[in-house]
Amino acid sequence: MSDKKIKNIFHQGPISPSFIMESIQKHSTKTDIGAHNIFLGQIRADRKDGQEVTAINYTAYEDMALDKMVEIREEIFANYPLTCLHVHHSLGMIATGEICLFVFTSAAHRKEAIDACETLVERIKSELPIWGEEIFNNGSQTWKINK
Amino acid sequence: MSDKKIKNIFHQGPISPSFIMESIQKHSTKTDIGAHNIFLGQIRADRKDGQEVTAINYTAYEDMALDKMVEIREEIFANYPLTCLHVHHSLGMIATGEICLFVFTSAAHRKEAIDACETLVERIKSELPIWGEEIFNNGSQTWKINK
Amino acid sequence: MKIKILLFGQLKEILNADFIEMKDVGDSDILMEKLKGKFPALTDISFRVAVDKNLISENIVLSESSEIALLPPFSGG
Amino acid sequence: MKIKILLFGQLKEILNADFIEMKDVGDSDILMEKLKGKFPALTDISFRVAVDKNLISENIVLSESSEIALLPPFSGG
Repeated sequence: MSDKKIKNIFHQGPISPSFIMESIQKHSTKTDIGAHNIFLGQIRADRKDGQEVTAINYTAYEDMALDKMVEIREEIFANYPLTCLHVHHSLGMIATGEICLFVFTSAAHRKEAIDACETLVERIKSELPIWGEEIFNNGSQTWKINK
Repeated sequence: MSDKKIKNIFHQGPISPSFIMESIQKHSTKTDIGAHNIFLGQIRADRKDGQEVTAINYTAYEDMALDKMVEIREEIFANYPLTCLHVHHSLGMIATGEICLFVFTSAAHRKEAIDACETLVERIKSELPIWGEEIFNNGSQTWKINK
Repeated sequence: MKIKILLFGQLKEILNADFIEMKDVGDSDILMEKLKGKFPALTDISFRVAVDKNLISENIVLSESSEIALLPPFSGG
Repeated sequence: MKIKILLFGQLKEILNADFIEMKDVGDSDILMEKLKGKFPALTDISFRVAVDKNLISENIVLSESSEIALLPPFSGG
């Protein structure tokens, strides 16, 4: 199931609900699928020192991230019997309430889809060279740190 | 966050990708959300004795299922700091490739959304009085049993 | 006293009805005994009993206003 | 020998550049020493070094064709 060609995971701007809809729709022909799991990251209006986050500006070391993603994809397919998996991450300015991460796993049975998706999300957050800069309503900025 | 009014979780027919899209879209105004997790059940073209499943016909003891769902919803909100949760289950004939279950959890942080969604899916499968009858391409039928 | 018993899933098929009625069933143990006497097919299938939309795990007194249902193993989702 | 070093995230801001160039850095230990000498701000920030798109965990020989990058803690997703 794994393929070695490098898929671009990066999207300029937010990931739209209609893009997600189309992605779900495309799977209706794959009738060996019984379960999908989808994780979505949404920009949260965090407050710090009386200021509120209005957007996150994402940048990445794209070449390295795509190489790493090939490795992660292969390891996930080796560890979980998935039908397919898809990862999309935003670049650029993403406003609060918009979606910046879309991780989608599909399998015959629920446990594999759910576990693979959770593992993928953790690995994306800890291993891909992507940086988010939080933009506050007074114009100040801080570099986000993943927990 | 929990509310005691009984929400109908049942949909006649399959759950459409556009319904899922609209549900995601509605959450863009809730800027305290940082993570969504979505589980989708899709009808699988299982093979048994040389025959292939073409649809599952779902029926339910609806009154009891909705009562039970109120209880499950309250317990999930008590155990996980969620912003919201939504459950939709199909009734009637759902063809292979179509979606019959849509479980949607949202929280400030990913772990809560992911864990709550998995717990919800397990409880829906084991505790709600819903029955699926698999329809095969030769017209034969068998009652599905959840693993 | 006549009691109405709702049927679901495979039980509808087996008994070829949406519900059945039974007389003189004062509690759920008596109900089960009479059901299996009247419908031997029920001895071969696994099911649980709900009274007023709750699964019962021990004997319970029944009245004409009780909502009784026979539930085969669930298979939603 | 002159080596190009890509900068990302907060390091672009701190050094006010997308990349820097360093001379006479035969291996990654020498690179780190020279970097921190030239840019004292780098001693205050946590970052890792990637060579040819792999994070390094020990000293590694560098050449002019090496793709070197300084990576602050990741915060994607």
